Amino acid sequence: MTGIKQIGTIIYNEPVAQSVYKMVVNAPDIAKAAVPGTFVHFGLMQDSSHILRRPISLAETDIEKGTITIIYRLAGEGTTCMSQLSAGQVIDCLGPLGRGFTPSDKPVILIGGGVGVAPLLFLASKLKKENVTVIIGGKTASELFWTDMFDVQKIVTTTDDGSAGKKGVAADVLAELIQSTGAAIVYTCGPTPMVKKVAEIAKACRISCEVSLEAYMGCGTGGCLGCVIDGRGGKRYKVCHDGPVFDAEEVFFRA
Amino acid sequence: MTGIKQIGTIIYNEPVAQSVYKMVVNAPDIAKAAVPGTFVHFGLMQDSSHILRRPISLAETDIEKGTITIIYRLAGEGTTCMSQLSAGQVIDCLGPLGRGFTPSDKPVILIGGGVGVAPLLFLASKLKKENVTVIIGGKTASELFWTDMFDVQKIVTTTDDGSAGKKGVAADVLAELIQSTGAAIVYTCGPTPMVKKVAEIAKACRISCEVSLEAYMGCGTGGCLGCVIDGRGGKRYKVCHDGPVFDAEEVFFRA
Amino acid sequence: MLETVLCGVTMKSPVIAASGTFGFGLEYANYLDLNTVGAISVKGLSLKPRRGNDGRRICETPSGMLNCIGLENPGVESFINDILPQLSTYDVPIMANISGSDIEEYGKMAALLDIEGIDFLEVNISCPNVKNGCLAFGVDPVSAAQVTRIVKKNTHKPVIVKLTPNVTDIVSVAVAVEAAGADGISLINTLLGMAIDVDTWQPFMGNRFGGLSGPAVKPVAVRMVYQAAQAVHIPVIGMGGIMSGRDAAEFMLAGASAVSVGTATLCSPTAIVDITKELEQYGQGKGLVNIGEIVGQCK
Amino acid sequence: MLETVLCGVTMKSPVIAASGTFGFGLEYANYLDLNTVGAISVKGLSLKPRRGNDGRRICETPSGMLNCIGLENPGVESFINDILPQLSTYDVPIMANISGSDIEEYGKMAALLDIEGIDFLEVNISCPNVKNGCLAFGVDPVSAAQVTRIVKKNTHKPVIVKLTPNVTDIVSVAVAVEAAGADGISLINTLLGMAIDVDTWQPFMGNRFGGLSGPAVKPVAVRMVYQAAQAVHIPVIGMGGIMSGRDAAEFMLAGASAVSVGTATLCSPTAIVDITKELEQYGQGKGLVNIGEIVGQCK
Ligand SMILES: Cc1cc2nc3c(=O)[nH]c(=O)nc-3n(C[C@H](O)[C@H](O)[C@H](O)COP(=O)(O)OP(=O)(O)OC[C@H]3O[C@@H](n4cnc5c(N)ncnc54)[C@H](O)[C@@H]3O)c2cc1C
Ligand SMILES: Cc1cc2nc3c(=O)[nH]c(=O)nc-3n(C[C@H](O)[C@H](O)[C@H](O)COP(=O)(O)OP(=O)(O)OC[C@H]3O[C@@H](n4cnc5c(N)ncnc54)[C@H](O)[C@@H]3O)c2cc1C
Ligand SMILES: Cc1cc2nc3c(=O)[nH]c(=O)nc-3n(C[C@H](O)[C@H](O)[C@H](O)COP(=O)(O)O)c2cc1C
Ligand SMILES: Cc1cc2nc3c(=O)[nH]c(=O)nc-3n(C[C@H](O)[C@H](O)[C@H](O)COP(=O)(O)O)c2cc1C
Ligand code: FES
Ligand code: FES
Repeated sequence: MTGIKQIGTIIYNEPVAQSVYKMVVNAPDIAKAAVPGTFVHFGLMQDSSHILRRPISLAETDIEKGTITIIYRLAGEGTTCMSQLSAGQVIDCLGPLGRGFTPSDKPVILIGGGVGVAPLLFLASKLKKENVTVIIGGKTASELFWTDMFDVQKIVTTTDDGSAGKKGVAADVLAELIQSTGAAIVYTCGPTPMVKKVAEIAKACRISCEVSLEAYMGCGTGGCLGCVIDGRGGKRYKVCHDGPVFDAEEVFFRA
Repeated sequence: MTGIKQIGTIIYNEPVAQSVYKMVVNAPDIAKAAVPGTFVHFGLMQDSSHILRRPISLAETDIEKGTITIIYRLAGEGTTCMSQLSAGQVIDCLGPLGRGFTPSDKPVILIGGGVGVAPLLFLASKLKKENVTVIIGGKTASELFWTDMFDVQKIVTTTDDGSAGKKGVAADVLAELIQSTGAAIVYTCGPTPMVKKVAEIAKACRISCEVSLEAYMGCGTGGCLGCVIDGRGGKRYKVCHDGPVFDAEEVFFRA
Repeated sequence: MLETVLCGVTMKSPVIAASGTFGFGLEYANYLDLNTVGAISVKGLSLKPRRGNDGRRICETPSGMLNCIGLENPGVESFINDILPQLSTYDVPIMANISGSDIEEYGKMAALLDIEGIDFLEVNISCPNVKNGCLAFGVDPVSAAQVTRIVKKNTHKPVIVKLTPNVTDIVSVAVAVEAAGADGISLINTLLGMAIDVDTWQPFMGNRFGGLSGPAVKPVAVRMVYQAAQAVHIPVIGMGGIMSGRDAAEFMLAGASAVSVGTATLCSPTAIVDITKELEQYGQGKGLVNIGEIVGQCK
Repeated sequence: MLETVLCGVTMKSPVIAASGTFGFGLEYANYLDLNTVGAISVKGLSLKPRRGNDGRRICETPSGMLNCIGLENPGVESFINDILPQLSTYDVPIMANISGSDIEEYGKMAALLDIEGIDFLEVNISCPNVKNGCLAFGVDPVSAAQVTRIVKKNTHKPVIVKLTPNVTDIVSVAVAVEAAGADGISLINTLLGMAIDVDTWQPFMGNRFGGLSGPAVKPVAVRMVYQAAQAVHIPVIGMGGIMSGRDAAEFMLAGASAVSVGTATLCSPTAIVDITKELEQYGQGKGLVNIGEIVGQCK
């Protein structure tokens, strides 16, 4: 998508969990244009030594209020900068960018780990509640704070240490849930090992899988080839422009 | 002087005139150590692309409240950065630095132009009111906002355009006032052409003159030789360490 | 105010989209009016298609960035057949930026691109991101001149040679390519750099090294433009860290007849038009009739 | 954790105060405990006293700065008589940083400084800020080797040769000075740069050009340290934009046995001890016994 550049006023910017922040920004044009899976490329206006933008998936939009919401993890200097902004300050937004998820009106499964759950929140809000099963995996109970944010039929959780939900990784419960829900498609976002495993299970179950990928980005608008990954048949894809959401077949099963 | 490094909380930071700001910072150790003519070297923590500090003279200190006050003009990116900070935010202070004015208990004249008036404010507050005559020059009436800030015997003002005070430049009224007040010393700070003229008049009147100079600075602590100027007899002086206040004889009449 | 004639080509402004950060221009058609851009230097082309480097290609550094794209491009033929026709619907001069892996390839590409729709050739002898690649040509005045000569022999277009800053003496390379017939020079390409992840102990860049660009390099770029402009009589295109109209003016004062904007487009897709407007305002503020009046005014 | 032996000299940490930004050390005695500094490289010395350049000597650039101090210093004799005795009251290794205007001067200075209280010679063949000055020696492997040989002949101290980044091929210079007997190399000195005031159309720097330092140059510095460390067998001292303990670690991973901190001291007078502490924390966090374990671990 062609993004819109807006200097948005921050309405809310507070931690929602250890090292994870939620930010709400007034950016009506972006809110209006956004679809689930697209992202906003944020400029760090306050510190000019950080010249590159930071891509963050949209977790929610409110067209009436004209706001967009993101949920982001403190990963380094840029996200730390962002976390230091207070309500009332402004942030440079460029979005929505990229190609989002293909919505379905059949039963679906959304499966995410870490901040990869963020775009799934937005997706869930656009799907029929009764069709959606969400699986969230975390290392430990405190990483499952997401569950309250979803308003869907069913949420299944897993933790590596068994401190909440089922002990294990999210993908462990996938095959069973595909069968029991009769899901037609799996949408996934999270750490690479996880999403690869999810894609393999979906493939084994012969249903489609859309995966949201990350890449270190420059422009975010398709001009610099900084974010390129390998696709099927020797193709190169720009994550910012051809993705971040891809059909798993295109990017993981390239033979 | 050996400066103290303190991250100070900003208490007040508002414009006092067109493009001129007053900032009050909580920095008790610096306030305690400061003498008139010394300066604080401010680090711009919020924007890490600005790696050098900015030197600003102390305009006032309040040892009881633990505060320091500066008055600064928006000259470029650094001072603009400073002006965008709000009360409650912090600023990196290193000071007091340099050698200040030599106080006198005889009648004296303080003569300044532009933001050069700032250190004279601090000096005036440490002298006997009845001994002090202040001369302030500006281009036009709006540059004479300083007069309210002084609590001294006598203030004389001049403007280039005659819109307030006497028409002309500050130095025009100096010789007469030296005579009428019987001043033993002239303290001056302001644009170079002005302070040079002041020094010449003081010399002609055979009284001493202390001048506060500016130089583009690196360290502010005497380590880099970035701020060096010529002194009498081929000497080189560091403005940050040997100054910023010099005996005019040392720096202007070098033959 | 901004109209500029560069090597005989009339441009609406001296602000050019640098190669590699503006795609083929078309990627930005929805963000700005391509017809208002001074000229577009397209993504670096090679004779055959190139996949570019694997691994991480972009890394932020203080006030700058490293890239090791590695000249990913569809090759000259696909450019001519698939992309150029679309570009030609716009009224903007096109600079074909070319990189060869040997001297002959430069000649072949120049010949293939000696066609309508191309207004300049920009000869990249300075890409630091490809192995046994073109950087080698740019660091040696003799081979730089050889490349220049073969390109000149194979084209009727004005030839701009793009120089690398990774040299001891920029003047000797500038003078050599001028003597070999270059119609202009552009500089700087990126400075060779590296960043290491202190947690993983691995280089950040997939290709280990990358090219440094952005505001961080501006002082080096201004110095080299100044030195080169003093030494040659052909026009100089200046670039390296231009983020504002005042930055553009700085390069022109140093002696650049035109400027290119690279990294700034990554910061904002509309950077080129923003910078163009600011440069116009700067010129107006200084009471200029044409911005060209400031070229080389810093002595 | 931090103890480091460099060319046979034991230092409490590998973090050295770079030449030119720490005065003669004494200027900082009230800000930090000089006894905790790895070593002090004093302000660059010349045979005769030098007044340095006139005009503006310092200018900020994006994440960096230009300087053209021009080697202002009291000369070797005054250093030995007036300054060294004070420095010797501290328990910190001293590096005498020397610049000659011809090869003979380097030899003379080395001989004069072959005295107690001096622990290393750092031979500056790379200062960009003096006319017909020492930069010329540093850009050419042959003259760099000549300077190295004459210094070695006149001293018993370990000789560190300080290289300039303003070269096409850092490896050839590094290898040449190693072959000529250098006991170590340090790099980088500053990158030659320029800034122009777009309002006055004049260069900002009194000397027109200046040397670029600070975080902006770090990627170039890390790359050169990496290249040089791969090529020589003598210790490398890395510097250029180190502002934190993690930056210091980055240079050590690239192959530096020790690091120098320059510009950071201008940002904060206690930078060296702050960086030293952070480096110690980094080492502890990585479970190291001695920080030296990371040297060259980025392959
Ligand atoms: C399409 C897309 C959507 C994303 N959505 C989210 C989200 O909803 N919530 C969230 O917390 N994070 C998200 N990310 C990741 C986020 O962009 C990075 O965590 C952030 O840019 C790190 O910036 P930093 O300066 O804090 O970290 P840095 O210090 O720059 O780097 C820290 C780590 O973050 C990674 N990183 C840094 N910059 C980028 C970048 N531009 N692209 C990808 N990875 C990067 C680096 O690989 C590094 O390991 C998304 C990334 C992409 C590409
Ligand atoms: C001892 C001393 C005391 C000072 N006291 C005051 C004061 O009380 N109030 C006040 O408004 N200003 C004062 N100044 C000047 C002030 O330091 C500069 O205006 C300020 O640093 C400009 O920073 P900038 O980034 O906004 O401007 P820049 O964009 O960096 O430069 C704008 C202009 O300011 C000058 N300048 C920039 N940095 C410095 C510097 N480090 N030293 C000197 N000049 C500089 C430049 O020459 C330039 O012309 C003082 C300077 C010195 C040396
Ligand atoms: C991502 C990226 C890709 C680049 N690709 C090319 C290229 O293909 N050909 C070329 O001549 N220069 C290329 N460059 C160099 C730029 O055109 C320009 O010379 C350099 O980045 C300095 O300018 P800047 O600081 O404005 O970016 C590239 C630069 C970047 C950042
Ligand atoms: C103000 C200043 C003065 C310098 N003087 C010298 C010098 O006299 N001799 C020398 O070898 N290097 C000198 N340098 C270079 C530094 O020692 C160092 O090599 C360079 O600045 C890169 O490191 P940094 O980025 O940490 O500053 C000087 C640097 C600066 C900023
Ligand atoms: S980030 Fe520039 S092409 Fe994707
Ligand atoms: S500013 Fe460094 S010596 Fe004065």
